[in-house]
Amino acid sequence: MGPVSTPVVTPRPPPAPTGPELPMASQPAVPFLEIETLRAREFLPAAKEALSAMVQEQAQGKLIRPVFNWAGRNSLFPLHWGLACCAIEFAAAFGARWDAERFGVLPRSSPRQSDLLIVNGTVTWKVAHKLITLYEQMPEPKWVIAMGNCATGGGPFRTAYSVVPGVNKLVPVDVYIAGCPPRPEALLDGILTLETLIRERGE
Amino acid sequence: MATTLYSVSDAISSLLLGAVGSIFPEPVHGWLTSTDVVTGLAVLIFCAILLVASMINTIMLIWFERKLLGRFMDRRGAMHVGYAGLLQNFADGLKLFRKNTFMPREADRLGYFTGPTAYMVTSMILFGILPVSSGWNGGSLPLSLLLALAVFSFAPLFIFVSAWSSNNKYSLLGGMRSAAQMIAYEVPILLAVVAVVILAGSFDLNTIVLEQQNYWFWGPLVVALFVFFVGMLAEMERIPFDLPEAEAELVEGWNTEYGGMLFAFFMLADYVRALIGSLLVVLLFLGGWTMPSYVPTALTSFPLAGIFWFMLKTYAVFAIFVWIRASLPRVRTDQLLRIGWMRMIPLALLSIVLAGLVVLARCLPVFGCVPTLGG
Amino acid sequence: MKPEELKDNLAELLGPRLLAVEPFAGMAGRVRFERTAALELFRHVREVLGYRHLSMVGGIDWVDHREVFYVAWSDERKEYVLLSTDVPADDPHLESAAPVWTAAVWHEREAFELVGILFDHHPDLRRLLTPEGYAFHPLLRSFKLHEPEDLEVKTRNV
Amino acid sequence: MWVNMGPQHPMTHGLWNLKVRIDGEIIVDADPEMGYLHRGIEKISEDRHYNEVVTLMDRTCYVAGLSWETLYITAAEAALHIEVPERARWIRMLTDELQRIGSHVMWYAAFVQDIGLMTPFLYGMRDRDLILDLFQSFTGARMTYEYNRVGGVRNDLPNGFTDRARKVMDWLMPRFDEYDALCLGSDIFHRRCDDLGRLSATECIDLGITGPMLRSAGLARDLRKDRPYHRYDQVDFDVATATAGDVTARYLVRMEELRQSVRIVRQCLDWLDKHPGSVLAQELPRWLGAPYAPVGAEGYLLKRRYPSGTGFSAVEEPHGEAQAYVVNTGGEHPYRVKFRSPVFANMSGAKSYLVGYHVADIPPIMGSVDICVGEVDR
Repeated sequence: MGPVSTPVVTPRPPPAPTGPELPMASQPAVPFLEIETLRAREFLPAAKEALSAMVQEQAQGKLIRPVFNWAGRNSLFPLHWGLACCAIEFAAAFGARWDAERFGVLPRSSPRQSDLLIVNGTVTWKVAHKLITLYEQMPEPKWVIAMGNCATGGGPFRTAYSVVPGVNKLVPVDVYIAGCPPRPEALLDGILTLETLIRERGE
Repeated sequence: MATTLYSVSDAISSLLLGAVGSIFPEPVHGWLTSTDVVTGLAVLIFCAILLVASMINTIMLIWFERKLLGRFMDRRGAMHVGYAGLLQNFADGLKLFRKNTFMPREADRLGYFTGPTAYMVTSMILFGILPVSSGWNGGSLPLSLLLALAVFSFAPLFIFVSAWSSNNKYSLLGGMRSAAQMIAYEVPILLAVVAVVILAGSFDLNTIVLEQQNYWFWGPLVVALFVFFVGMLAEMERIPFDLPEAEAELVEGWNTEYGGMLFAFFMLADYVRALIGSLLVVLLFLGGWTMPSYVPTALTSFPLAGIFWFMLKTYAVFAIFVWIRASLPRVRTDQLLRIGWMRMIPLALLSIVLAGLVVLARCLPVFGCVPTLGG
Repeated sequence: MKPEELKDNLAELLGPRLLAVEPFAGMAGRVRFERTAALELFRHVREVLGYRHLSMVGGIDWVDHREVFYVAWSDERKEYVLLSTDVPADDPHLESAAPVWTAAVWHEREAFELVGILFDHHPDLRRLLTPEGYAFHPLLRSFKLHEPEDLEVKTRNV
Repeated sequence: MWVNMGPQHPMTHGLWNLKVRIDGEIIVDADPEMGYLHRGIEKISEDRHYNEVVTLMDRTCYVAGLSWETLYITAAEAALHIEVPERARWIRMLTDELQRIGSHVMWYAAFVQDIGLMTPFLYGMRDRDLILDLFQSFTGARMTYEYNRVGGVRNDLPNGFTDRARKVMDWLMPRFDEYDALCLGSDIFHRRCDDLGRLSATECIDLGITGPMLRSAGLARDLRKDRPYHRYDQVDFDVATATAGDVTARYLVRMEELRQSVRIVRQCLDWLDKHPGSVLAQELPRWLGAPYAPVGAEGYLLKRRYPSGTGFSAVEEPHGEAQAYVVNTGGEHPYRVKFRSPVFANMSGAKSYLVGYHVADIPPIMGSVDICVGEVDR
């Protein structure tokens, strides 16, 4: 998966064919009282229909979901941990010059409270199972950013005996950031890319 | 005669019930418009208004702190969600709302879920007790100050319950620290409040504020203000005393194992308590919604002027809390307890003596007034 | 201290077990000794010559044998000394320097796990850097790194 | 009760695990567990050309990359018998000292966070960025520079660099006073850090502890003075020491070193202004000398034979005394590269300076060690 993979948008099904429309004049004249009773009678089914349509839309994620999607993508709490060199740039991104908090990115120390795992550095086999544990401790929905070449594919330590060649062998990765280490701008760009991705996927 | 929030909701409910009742025949109509039903509905409406207002205020307080902290740190804080990040905390809250709810393995289900909820609820109850402006409160409670402090001190229990039941060593340590700290600082806070009560002659927060129309209590009771302020810092677990959540050693303290909505409860309740603490400081020492007489009347007589000045003072007090947070390191548990028991309590006792002296001094002919002990 | 002085000093202590003292750039000298003399030499170097600060313990795999070297610093002389000995590859035992220099504990643990030197009478000879139960000594010449293209094939199915 | 602090813990500043046994809030035993960042740098180095190992050095200690580059490269030059131009030596000294400033400021930022001060962390990061900007102007990177080469440095300093560096130094000096005001000016800081993690000079020597930790115990041991490398014998500076051996003393030593480093940097800049010249030895074989030769180009991968030799170097790195041991058997790769990490030794004594203190004291004590896990695990 590339850094910014545009999700496959399933085409909307064409509108169901409706029957031939009756011309206005051919509609039978209905007495006033009948209309009243008809309306009263049809209120419940109509309401039911409208409600079920709403429920259906909700199920498709069109009513509340955009709101939560907006909330989710605008307040990504990354897990506060540092693996290696990239962790220093990760910290610099929260410094005064870049200030990632502008985008609502606020590191939390506990995996329970974070929803973004930024793998900022070389992952060794010794830490691999801890990384998986941390990932599993994070509540859904959660995302992973592989920051830097080491997390992406082992980087300069790819051939080493103790290094996991790419964190995608352990956890599903959403965004890869190239660089060794990536500059803080690149990290911010990666986070914004993830926000775009979340919006496009409609998560 | 100021319009109280309570009377507003009373008017709304009687209007509503009168309108609904008018289409019904007599027995129903009479029942609907009877005082009891109207009052019941009025209380509900009142609570709803209060809840919304206080929640918005709390969330604004979080925004205020984040922006202010950012400024202290040479950066800007939340910027891109809403204008100047105003919507940032709403986004945070909604996001936490949709995170999935979970429970760590071998955590105690009852404590794990009831702890944060009770913490949140007991913190929110306080909004119903504190008056906001002259006449703007739920009802006149003669002992509202005592009630407020009693409800305020529920928190360590629920923190400890949730910390214990989340089956984590950091949580447990944080919970124990939190309980010890809050109990230790309950005492000086209560003693400092006694000084205020002596001077005001009442436990009613309304009366305490009215007593301050001539002079605010922070002047004669500066020692009590100091004790109360420090005690509130400890009760709110803010930075020199934020050991229970000490990020460096106890990951996130007692809420380490909490995520999603339960964590949002903790977070929100913390700031509710911060807001309540600032409100209490303003009510007890800074004259509540009253302004000194040299302030032009135009500035104190516009609609809702009382609330405006009250909230302004509250936010100013909170800004001092944030300032302290930005510039002080954290103390250690034993030092904190030593400060609490060995420095704060003697100071609080001293402040009681000072309050007594002030009351006596008011008898002097130069001041031309009589002591108002006991109203 | 000149290498010759060092040699004279150590020769009377170790006798034939002192193999050589070579000059070494930036150091007092490179002392080559038999491994049986290890503890005696360490004590002498620390207590008598005053090299109280152990800086580094390392191992080198020369395929047929393994070399262990110690670097120590003296605050009085303001210089380093390098002590080096050979152990056979099939019997890589050496007396631990931990009783003499406390600092040697972790350094020797590292030399044990990376080069496979077995330090006798070491207080705590566990693996330090590699995971528990890791069976290899990675800095041996026989331990080969992955080729990048091998890696591609190997990990694709993980 | 055994408590695992790490590998993901705000205190660790990296990947390691401190196992502490606590009795109430008192520490009774401690055992650091390392190796979560063991990348086998020493092994990979055996498969690389001498110049290519420099890339690994930046990543070995990611807060003091240039110090480690010079450490390795001086050992490699000794092993390959290569002389370095004078200007390159001065540039290396300049970069070492700039790196020391950067590293100490980074340490300050991390340390104050450990004791609960939030604001100075941001100040530290802000000031460190200025140093990184300087590095960026002549190496092109913020953290991983690849600037040193066998036989000198890759390129000369750009025009106007010295003036810019002087400006940064002028700006930094008052900032150090500001740091002091934020820490030493606070009574709580003294309550937290005085008499904490106490070590005597003898204990330090026994445990192999070097650097600011040793100097804070009263021993004025600094390789820059005791065993001058680069051109430290030609600059004027004092060795910062303190006597208490506790966390506050370590803080004081590092702050004083910052000021001394600024002093050295200024002298280096003055010298460099007056002495232009070559920065890379001219008589190098092509595979060592050509910095931009593409892989596979003629001469680059040729199996050159070089007279075998063993190189040793020791530098006073920001964290302490680092050493490199490079064995050259005449091949194109080093036969064995061995490093001595100062933090490795400083960490090995963790038990002796942790036991007896409170759990809340762990972050300031371990923070005062200035941990860089990259160089411990390598």
